[in-house]
Amino acid sequence: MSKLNLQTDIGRLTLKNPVMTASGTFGYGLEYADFCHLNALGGMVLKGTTLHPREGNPYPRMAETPAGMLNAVGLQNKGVKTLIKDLLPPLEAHLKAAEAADKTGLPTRILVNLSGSTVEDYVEAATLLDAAEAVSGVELNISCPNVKQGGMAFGTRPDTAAEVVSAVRKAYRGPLLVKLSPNVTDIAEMARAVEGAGADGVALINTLLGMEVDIEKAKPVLSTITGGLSGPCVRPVALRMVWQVAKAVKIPVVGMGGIVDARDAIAFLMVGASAVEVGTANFEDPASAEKIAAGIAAYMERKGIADVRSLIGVI
Amino acid sequence: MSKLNLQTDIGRLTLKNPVMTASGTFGYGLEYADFCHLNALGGMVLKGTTLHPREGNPYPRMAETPAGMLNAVGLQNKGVKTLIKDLLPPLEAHLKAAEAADKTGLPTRILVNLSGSTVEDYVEAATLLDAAEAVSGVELNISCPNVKQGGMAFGTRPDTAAEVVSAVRKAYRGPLLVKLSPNVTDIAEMARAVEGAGADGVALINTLLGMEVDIEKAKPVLSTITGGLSGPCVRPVALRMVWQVAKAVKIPVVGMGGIVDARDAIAFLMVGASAVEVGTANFEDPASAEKIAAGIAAYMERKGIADVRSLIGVI
Amino acid sequence: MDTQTKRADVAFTVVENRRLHPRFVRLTLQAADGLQPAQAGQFVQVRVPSSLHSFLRVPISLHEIDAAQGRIALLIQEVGEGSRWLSSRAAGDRLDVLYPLGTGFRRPASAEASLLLVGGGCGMAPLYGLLKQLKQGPKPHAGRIAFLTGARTAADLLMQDEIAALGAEAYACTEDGSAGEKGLVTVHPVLQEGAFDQVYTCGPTPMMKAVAAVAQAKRVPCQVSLENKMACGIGACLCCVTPDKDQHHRCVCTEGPVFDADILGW
Amino acid sequence: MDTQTKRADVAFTVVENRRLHPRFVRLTLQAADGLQPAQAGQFVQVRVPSSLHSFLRVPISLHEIDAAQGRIALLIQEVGEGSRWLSSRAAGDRLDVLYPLGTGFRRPASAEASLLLVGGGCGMAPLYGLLKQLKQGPKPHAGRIAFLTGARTAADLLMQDEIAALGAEAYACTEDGSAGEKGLVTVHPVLQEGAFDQVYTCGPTPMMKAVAAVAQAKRVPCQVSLENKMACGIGACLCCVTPDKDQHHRCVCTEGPVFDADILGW
Repeated sequence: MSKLNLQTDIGRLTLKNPVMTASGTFGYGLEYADFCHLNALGGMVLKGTTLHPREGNPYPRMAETPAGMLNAVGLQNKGVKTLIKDLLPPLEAHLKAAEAADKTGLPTRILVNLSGSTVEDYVEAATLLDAAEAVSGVELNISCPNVKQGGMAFGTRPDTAAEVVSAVRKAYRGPLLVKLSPNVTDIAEMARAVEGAGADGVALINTLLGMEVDIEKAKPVLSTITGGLSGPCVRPVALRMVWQVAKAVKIPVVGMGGIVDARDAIAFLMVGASAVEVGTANFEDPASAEKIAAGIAAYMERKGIADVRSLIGVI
Repeated sequence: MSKLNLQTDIGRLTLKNPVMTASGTFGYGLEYADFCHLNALGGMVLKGTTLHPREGNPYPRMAETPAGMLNAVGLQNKGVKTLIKDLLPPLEAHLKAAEAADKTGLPTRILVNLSGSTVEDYVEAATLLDAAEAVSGVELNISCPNVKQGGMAFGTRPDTAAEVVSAVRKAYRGPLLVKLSPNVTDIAEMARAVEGAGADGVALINTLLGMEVDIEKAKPVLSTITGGLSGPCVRPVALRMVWQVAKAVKIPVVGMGGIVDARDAIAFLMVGASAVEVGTANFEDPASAEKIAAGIAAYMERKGIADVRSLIGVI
Repeated sequence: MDTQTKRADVAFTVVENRRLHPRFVRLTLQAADGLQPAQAGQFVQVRVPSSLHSFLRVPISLHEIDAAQGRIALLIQEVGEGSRWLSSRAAGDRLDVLYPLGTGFRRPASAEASLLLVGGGCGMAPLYGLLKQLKQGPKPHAGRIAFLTGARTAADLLMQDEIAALGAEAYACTEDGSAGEKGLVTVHPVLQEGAFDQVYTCGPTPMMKAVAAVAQAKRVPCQVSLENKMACGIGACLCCVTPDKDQHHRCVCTEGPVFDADILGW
Repeated sequence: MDTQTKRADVAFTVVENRRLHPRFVRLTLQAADGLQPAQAGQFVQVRVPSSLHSFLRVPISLHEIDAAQGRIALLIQEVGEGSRWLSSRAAGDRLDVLYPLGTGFRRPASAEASLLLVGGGCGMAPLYGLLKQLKQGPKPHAGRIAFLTGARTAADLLMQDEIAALGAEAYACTEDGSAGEKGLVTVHPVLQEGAFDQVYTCGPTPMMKAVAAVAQAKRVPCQVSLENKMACGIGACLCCVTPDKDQHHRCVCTEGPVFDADILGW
């Protein structure tokens, strides 16, 4: 087929292709520049950022599990001010240079995953991001399982979720995604709550709360006892939740959870995701996201599908 | 070490060892007699049974997933009357004969997993089981994700869960376990609710609700679209939930979810399970449960642990 | 039940890996001791390493069975990861195999009966095993046996010489006409016009349904061997069921995989 | 950043698998082209098949580096599934390797400096690589180099002859006294009494801490190479952090694995 259209829309935000990288798995982007053509990505969601810098949780922060891993990083990050001042400019410059060279059309979108422990922190950081031109959108993290206050607390109750989203909505005018926790009874209800509060889209799933034990030491493996489960092991749960949410809300859905290849990504599009995020796979193959974008094009070519949008929500 | 004590208690019910087989993965027991010494098991929980026979869901009912599988059998079973009249006697006879030969101490306990779609059905079936001497206990299934009414409906709200448990408690006087759904925001709250309603113990986790897609056909793989996820992939979530529940209730906890070897089983004991159930592993190796019981003994031998009870809840 | 125990998790050693076709190899496996007898049409569950895509064993129908010598052969079609791993096993490798599982082909009541076997793809494996048991058992089948094979092209026809060598009439259909009749097996005269007392078929479901329909129209009993996806293979999980005429679910791994076509509601 | 790109996912071919010990093999890998230069103490992430227990790559420190020839060697200690799979690779097999990662050992400012290397277990791999780079570089190190190895028993001492052949003084400690001094490396006179300008150590954490403590007491700078569990190996996931003296988390896979001991808060 001559011309494939891989562009997709997350509300107001149009991506050159549906593949983004997931927050916490792609650092601040440039860490991957040696291994992956960053401008081959539809977008990248930068590491979970808070108003003030955080040192995160003690080591050990990671455990391998069947077809996945647990992490308990706890939002170690440099804070939103350093992000805007020192980290975004070189990334933007890198993308502009690469774009000038390859001409792949739309720019690769930079989104920031924003986390916090109080509504005030969320709002203050969102206000700073609102003024940051390099930022194409914010992914509001109300579901981090690895920080005490805030994080998941906001993400497991519709009322508290709606509260923080409405507050941030007033402070941030750009595309606002809300990342949902899978650790709930009814994720569709959560999605409707944040839709009602003004979110432009929802992104799911964040990690499942899990635990691993070292039976030789009779101790938990993680310093925090529990941590966030990600990787292929969670994909069936993620696919089900994206399918449920896509049927429950009118705003676009960004799907993620255990995507390792184009087949997985296409499955998420088919159950209703307008775009996907590649996460844990980046650790195993730093070029995963780029390969997945190419794999989606190859599938469309093989199937004679001209526009990727026609795959979205067919199930 | 000369003498190992593997006996453990689920409230009033003492098992010869902590390893049971999980409902839906071990049929009515005798299916495994060619491959596994049934009397080497602490107990077995027979296939999910309802008051009346059920044909279950259409094929396809199964999909392999990373480190696990989805199933949507939908409680196909012969009904409680046939179970008691035709299926229990040969199983009981087999166990008695094997026991007479090997003298492994306590009998292997036969538990029945009981499911229903109305409180009345649960109660009527429980009344019949109360009169069945071969049955050492009932595992109340209020969390089957694969049947429309009932099943999970009861299992995701504390009030409805408590309602069905209290009703069954009046009809069944023997050891009553309640099998909990992991598809909830707060599983500790569910556990406290059924404890308050008179359960002798809780068993968890049932399957996580999941989905798989065939991108060549652009269709869900399962006839029911969604199904129950089990296998090693869910183990970190199961371990976390057992740890949370064991801290939340005073009644004993039976742990399950992705156990494939003795290491996994011991991890569940350490986070607070008084016994474990081996499920999906039976499909891959029909002697799994027997091997796991032996593996726990080998671990105790190596570590100089005389009583398996001393492993329970050390974390 | 114990007294009549027949099935076991048998540790086999690979004695030969022979490639029959770009997509098919024949694995010959040797057990340490003799084996319980098995019927063609029965199957085994072979343990393969867990991968990102598969955790369960791979069900494979028995291709050849020499129980007394403790030897079996499996026809491996390279489809998924598990079968690709199996197709790369070499002499000396060990395989853990649940043997024998399910209900196989029923032999005709009369040794004089006229039989038609219709196979395609890896459906050839159990039918060839059936032919061998019919011809080489203590009382070999005396009646006519016709073996019709369907394939895409001549190069995909398997075991034609062995079939003839066993004294069966070998017929073929190819979709491109490069061998035998051109078209699907249902166009072949031997199926359309032949007079048989029993038909056995194994292959792609559409092919089996078409063959069963022809047989039914001619009032000839037809046994079909299903390949439903299964987990345990021993009747415990009930994932592999198929509906019968009364919409009752039959367990393919125990009541089947071989069924009389006329009881099925497919 | 692009202009100075140095790291890549390199497809290597195994050219030799040599067993050094019941638990150790040395894999020699050849790239199609030359490689970016790397420092001893840097590491690689090697892709292994996904299993039920592992999904990620295996981080392994560089043992020998010949960048110009596109050749590296890895010392594989058989601990988990991944390393067992690696130890069974044969000549001709392909390995996908992220190369080179992290920050390696810093060479002494002066070529006359007196150096002590203290290794144990697979900690021998990067230290031997460091010794080679010190001795075989364009301007070989002229000062004294002592190499102290700790092991459980004589049979566990690795590469003693190679170390001597490179012109270093080879010392050993064994817990059972079967070779060298009896006890842990910290009892050895060369560490306790020797006068050095720089200590380098790699091995079990307790050993490194003890060595660093002795060095610190003698006011000798000591570089240690950490082996924290990591996921990405390129500074993205922040799973592998270690606290420094100010309780800031340092990223082991980028700022390390080699650190000056006196900045660490371990």
